[in-house]
Amino acid sequence: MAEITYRDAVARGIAQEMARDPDVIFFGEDVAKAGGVFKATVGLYEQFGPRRVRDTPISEQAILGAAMGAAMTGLKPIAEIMFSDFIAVCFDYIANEFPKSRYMTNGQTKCPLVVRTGNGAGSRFGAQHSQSVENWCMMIPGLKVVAPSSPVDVIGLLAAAVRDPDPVIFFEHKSLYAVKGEVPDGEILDTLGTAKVLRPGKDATILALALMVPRALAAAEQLKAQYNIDCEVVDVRSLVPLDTQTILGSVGKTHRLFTVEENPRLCGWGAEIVSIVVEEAFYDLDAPPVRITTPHIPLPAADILEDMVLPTTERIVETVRKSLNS
Amino acid sequence: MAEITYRDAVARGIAQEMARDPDVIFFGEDVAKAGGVFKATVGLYEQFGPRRVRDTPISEQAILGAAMGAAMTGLKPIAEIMFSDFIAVCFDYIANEFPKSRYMTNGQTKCPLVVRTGNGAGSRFGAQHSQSVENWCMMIPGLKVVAPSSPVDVIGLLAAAVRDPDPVIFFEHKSLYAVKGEVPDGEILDTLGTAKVLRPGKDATILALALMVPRALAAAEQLKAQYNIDCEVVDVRSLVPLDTQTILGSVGKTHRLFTVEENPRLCGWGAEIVSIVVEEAFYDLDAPPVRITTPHIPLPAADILEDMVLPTTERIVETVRKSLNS
Amino acid sequence: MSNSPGLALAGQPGVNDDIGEETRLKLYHSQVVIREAEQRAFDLFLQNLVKGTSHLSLGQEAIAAGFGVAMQKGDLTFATYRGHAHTLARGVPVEKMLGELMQRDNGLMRGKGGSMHLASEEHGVMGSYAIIGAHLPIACGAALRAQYRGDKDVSVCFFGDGTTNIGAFHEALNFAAIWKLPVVFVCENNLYMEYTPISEVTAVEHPAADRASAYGLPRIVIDGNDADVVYREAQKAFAKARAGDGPSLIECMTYRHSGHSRADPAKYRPEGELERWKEKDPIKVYRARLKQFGISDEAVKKIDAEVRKMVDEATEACKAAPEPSTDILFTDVYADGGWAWRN
Amino acid sequence: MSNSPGLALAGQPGVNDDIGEETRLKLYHSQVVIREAEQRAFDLFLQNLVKGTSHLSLGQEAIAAGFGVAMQKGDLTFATYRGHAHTLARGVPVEKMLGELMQRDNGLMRGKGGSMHLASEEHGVMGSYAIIGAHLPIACGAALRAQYRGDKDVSVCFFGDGTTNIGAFHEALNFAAIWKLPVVFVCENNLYMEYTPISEVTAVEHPAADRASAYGLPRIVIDGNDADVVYREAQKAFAKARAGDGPSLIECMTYRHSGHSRADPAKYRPEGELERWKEKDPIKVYRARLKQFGISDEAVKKIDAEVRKMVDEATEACKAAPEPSTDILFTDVYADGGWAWRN
Ligand SMILES: Cc1ncc(C[n+]2csc(CCOP(=O)(O)OP(=O)(O)O)c2C)c(N)n1
Ligand SMILES: Cc1ncc(C[n+]2csc(CCOP(=O)(O)OP(=O)(O)O)c2C)c(N)n1
Ligand SMILES: [Mg+2]
Ligand SMILES: [Mg+2]
Repeated sequence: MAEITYRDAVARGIAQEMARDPDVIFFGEDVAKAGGVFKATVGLYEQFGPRRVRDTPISEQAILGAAMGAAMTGLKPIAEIMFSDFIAVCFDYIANEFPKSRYMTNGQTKCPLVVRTGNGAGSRFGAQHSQSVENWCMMIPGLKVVAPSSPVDVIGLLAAAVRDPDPVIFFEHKSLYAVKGEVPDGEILDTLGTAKVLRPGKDATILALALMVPRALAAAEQLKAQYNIDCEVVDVRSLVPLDTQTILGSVGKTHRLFTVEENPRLCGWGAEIVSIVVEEAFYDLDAPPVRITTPHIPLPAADILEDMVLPTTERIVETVRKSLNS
Repeated sequence: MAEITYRDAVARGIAQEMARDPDVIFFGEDVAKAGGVFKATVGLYEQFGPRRVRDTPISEQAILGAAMGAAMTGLKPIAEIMFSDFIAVCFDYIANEFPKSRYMTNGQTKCPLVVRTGNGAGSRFGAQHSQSVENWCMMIPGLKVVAPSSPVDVIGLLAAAVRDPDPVIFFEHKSLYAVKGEVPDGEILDTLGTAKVLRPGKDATILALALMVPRALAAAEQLKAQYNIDCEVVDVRSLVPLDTQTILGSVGKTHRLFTVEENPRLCGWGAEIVSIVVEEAFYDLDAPPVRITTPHIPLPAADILEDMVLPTTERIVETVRKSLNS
Repeated sequence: MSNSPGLALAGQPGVNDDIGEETRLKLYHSQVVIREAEQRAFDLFLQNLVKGTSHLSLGQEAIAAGFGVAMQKGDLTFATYRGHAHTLARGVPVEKMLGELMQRDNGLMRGKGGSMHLASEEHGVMGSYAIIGAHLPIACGAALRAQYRGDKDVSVCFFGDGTTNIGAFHEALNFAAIWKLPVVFVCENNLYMEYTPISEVTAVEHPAADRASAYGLPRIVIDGNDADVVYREAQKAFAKARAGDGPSLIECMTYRHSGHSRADPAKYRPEGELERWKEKDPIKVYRARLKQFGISDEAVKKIDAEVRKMVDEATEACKAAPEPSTDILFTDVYADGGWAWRN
Repeated sequence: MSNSPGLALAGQPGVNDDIGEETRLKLYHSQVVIREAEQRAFDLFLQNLVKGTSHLSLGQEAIAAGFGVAMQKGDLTFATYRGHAHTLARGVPVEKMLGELMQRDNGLMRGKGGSMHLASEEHGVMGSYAIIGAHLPIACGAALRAQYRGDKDVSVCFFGDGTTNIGAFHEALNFAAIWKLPVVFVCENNLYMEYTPISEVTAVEHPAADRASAYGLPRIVIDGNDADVVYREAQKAFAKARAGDGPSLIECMTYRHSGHSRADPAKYRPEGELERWKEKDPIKVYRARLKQFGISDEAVKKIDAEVRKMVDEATEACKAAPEPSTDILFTDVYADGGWAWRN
């Protein structure tokens, strides 16, 4: 057992898989010699050498395309897209190539790769470097989409992603890189497609992802302490596959649903889950599900502005309290 | 009044606006001399000449980037992206440039442009040329997103899009190009952000878009004739701005909601609307809203397969009937 | 133009004999297979038996054949929507190709992919890509795997002149060059993108070759209608790739005899252009070549007849084949064979 | 290297006097403004008064200044995240730039954009773009408007060496070339992308200039640390653009003195490299130049002092400025001033 940062968990997860499987290679912009702009891949170049850990040009299409070609022919590449906003410059691979090749070829081809990317706000980087874009990927059939909230989940889910035979988009939250957590020694392997009930509760279900998870947990503590409202907090972790069993199970117990989403509102994962829950568990619900999201605007740079738009612990507390009191 | 095709309505709409405003220019791949691969822009080159109607290289990023630069500095460009699937190769402009520039500059810049694109299935083109990707745009804050279902709407909404001061993504449905409809003479100008109740009804609201509109209408006729179920059919037309008044108004009357979406299921516009309706009109609903979508898979090419995946009139009839009888 | 021996835009062959009879017959056979299968696809389309779109390589056969014959087992093909020729050139049965176009259960992908997405992994055909430029980086990745593992296979990536103007082209070429990847980029310059002449939208005369220097590569333009020329250039590029000396970019001049796709009557062509290029028809050029090297008319006719018979049989097999079972609709989205995005 | 008069990597000027004293003083002034403002931004960052990221142009001032002075009113600037210099070079007050970095209400965009997105439409600064390559096509569009309307302004697009490897670079260059757009592409080759030497990831020595021929453009590499050289090259390019003769691609050799961004201590540089480039510091080079052309030390010191005072005042003004009002959070998503995506 050791306490390590989310940032170091990334490097440890990659190292674990590279040590295990010589078919795993890793490349991206400034990831090798410099250890990545977020320092999340420090030491890998030294440990695994220039054949397996490579710096690329600023060519995101080439990075993802090359990952796909390598994956189709036997390797297990991990590719980094530095900021998730840049998925927009290589979206063809995400939307049209990775997820469709196996289906179109009636199962002839495979695409076992991982795209790691720094997602989310909190660094005052402004509208083009702060987005939460996991929904860009969730809406594409054929991908798997993961977003861990803690160091141990980073390692376990990254390992699961690398071993998964399908393309996995792995969203690391930039504002979690410095966060520490306990991590067991030895190999860690988790399971994709599993949500985690982080705090059991009976009055309401709060679903959260990535940076919103600690905020939801803090809100649940406050709601309990101040208002005696007992919330169940579920870390969704994996948007595809989606663990609807855990989600529906929780709502079946609490009869109330709140989602906490960092993404701008329209067509977010919360909308999808709400629509699943109302379609399948309408009569379980004691009240309308409520989505707590970033408003549907581009992200401002200034700290005072950025802090106002992301869902905060306070906003979660207020929203849940008002909804349950009404 | 004349009967014209949806295809011809595109050319007429563009011509109407180009004749009105010399700042309107139009460019894209094969759109000028050849009149477009869908023949939707035939005659424009002849009418307005090579300065205003231009063939471009296969450079979607340059096409959209150039449209943006021209729009920022005073023109009103209409750019064509041949198939909407190709939005993936120029998604940076859609996701990060058009919609964020005005906000980031605190209102200093403008971006009055229209991107026209051929959307949707039905031509047996397979997974990379058949998608309905309007949700890729709906989820991005700062865009406007339109998808007409009839020739008259094509002209009126295209005119509104061209005159709109914001970036508008205009989805033409490939399988509607050959469909005919009555169109009044003279200038036609519609309003963005307005849904249309195409068939009033009292038992259930069916929301549909583009190619799904005629199917929803046909389903409503069958439901009435065979089961005496009286459906209100609403053509959503504009995803952003979204006419929630009309939608909530209709649900307030019928107490039942169905969406008919061609897009693959996850995070579609239907999810967003369902989540709005349940949040704001939960107690109006007599039963869970139901989304009728294409399943969350890539699109197959073969006609027999493609026909099975898109929502059909039959599937709509069956879904509504079962839901109302249960 | 490169100074390969045998270069002859007008169909006048060289005099050397490095290729040999066996290979020449293979080159001819491959071209005839493509010609007959493509012509058949066109006829079947007119009979309404080919659905969706289709993009034929009639007139461009020498390129697919020249590379196909030069490729070894294990070498990988990455093609475009205009990929029937490149698929057939790897030995994929005509029946499976036509079956896919006709959306039958015997098709390469049982109708799930369609004409634009032919793939046959067992033949090294790693897919046909319908988004312009997408497969150039993908081919780099396959080559990266070969380099990483010390495999000796080469990835061959075919695309058109119009494709040279999209961003992915640029990224892939630089990527392949800096890492010296064993990949060969083959630009089939047929003078048009869809309906627009490439010269109207490109800043240089030779859209691929005139940009090779931007990636530190030599400028190569060859007669793409002469299978010997193509074959020799392919061999050079493959040898270079296998020796670890990196990628090649080869621009092959050619012309498509039919429209861009089935929907296109190709009215935009200047008068006489098609006729001039038909004089350089690769099949015609190659029949003369065989004659010149003393291969008998009978041998040629035998190949023609055999191929025709094979294509006829394939056609009948496709006509008789059932439509795909709708069971396959929900298979193979994911590696577990299914499509479940939830539990 | 181009043979512009005055070219001198080591700082030895030519002897001609086509530039003249007034312009030289402007060039010096502009460089000093950038130097002082950037240095101040760095100091304020150390005091924790600059938030978010910031990318300085210390050491690269001659490029922004040379182009900025050569630009006329109405000409348009398209910059990157490393855009403070190019913004200031158009006459934007230092206070407004620093205010934005400090996220104050007096900032250019009142804190909504941040350091990477400076824009000042009234000064012709049409934005700073933080997605590599995105603004090259956008600059083409502005130039297309100028051409279409017969306006005589030129669009000037600044970017780094690393940007030459992304697809949008390629698309924009070809697009500008085929339509002969009045746009000038300025590549500031500072030898590194973020932390990776450009030479490790690029197939040619000069990532921009060695690719110019791929777009039918002449190869231009200049000393980017000599404002005279830059100014002359800019004038040539602008004259070409205004004459309707199309785009230019100019590679300016330079070096950044600080790290890539505020987070970067730049440990990856080989020993001595920074020191060698500091000998070619553009301010140092230009002070020598002024001396050579007989401009007095006093004049120089006066400029230095005035600029320092101005930057001090700007700093104080920013420190005193309030934070942005949160009212602006929901303004200017759409042209109606608001953000309503529904009724
Ligand atoms: C990104 C993208 N843009 C546009 C298209 C539409 N399109 C299909 S083929 C084609 C022309 C391609 O020309 P070229 O590369 O010369 O190949 P050819 O068809 O001549 O073999 C175009 C524009 C596409 N499939 N993908
Ligand atoms: C599409 C994209 N990829 C990557 C980045 C991250 N990034 C920001 S600056 C930079 C290096 C740019 O290098 P160069 O073009 O040489 O400009 P310089 O910073 O040296 O001025 C990178 C990779 C980005 N902003 N956008
Ligand atoms: Mg072509
Ligand atoms: Mg650089």
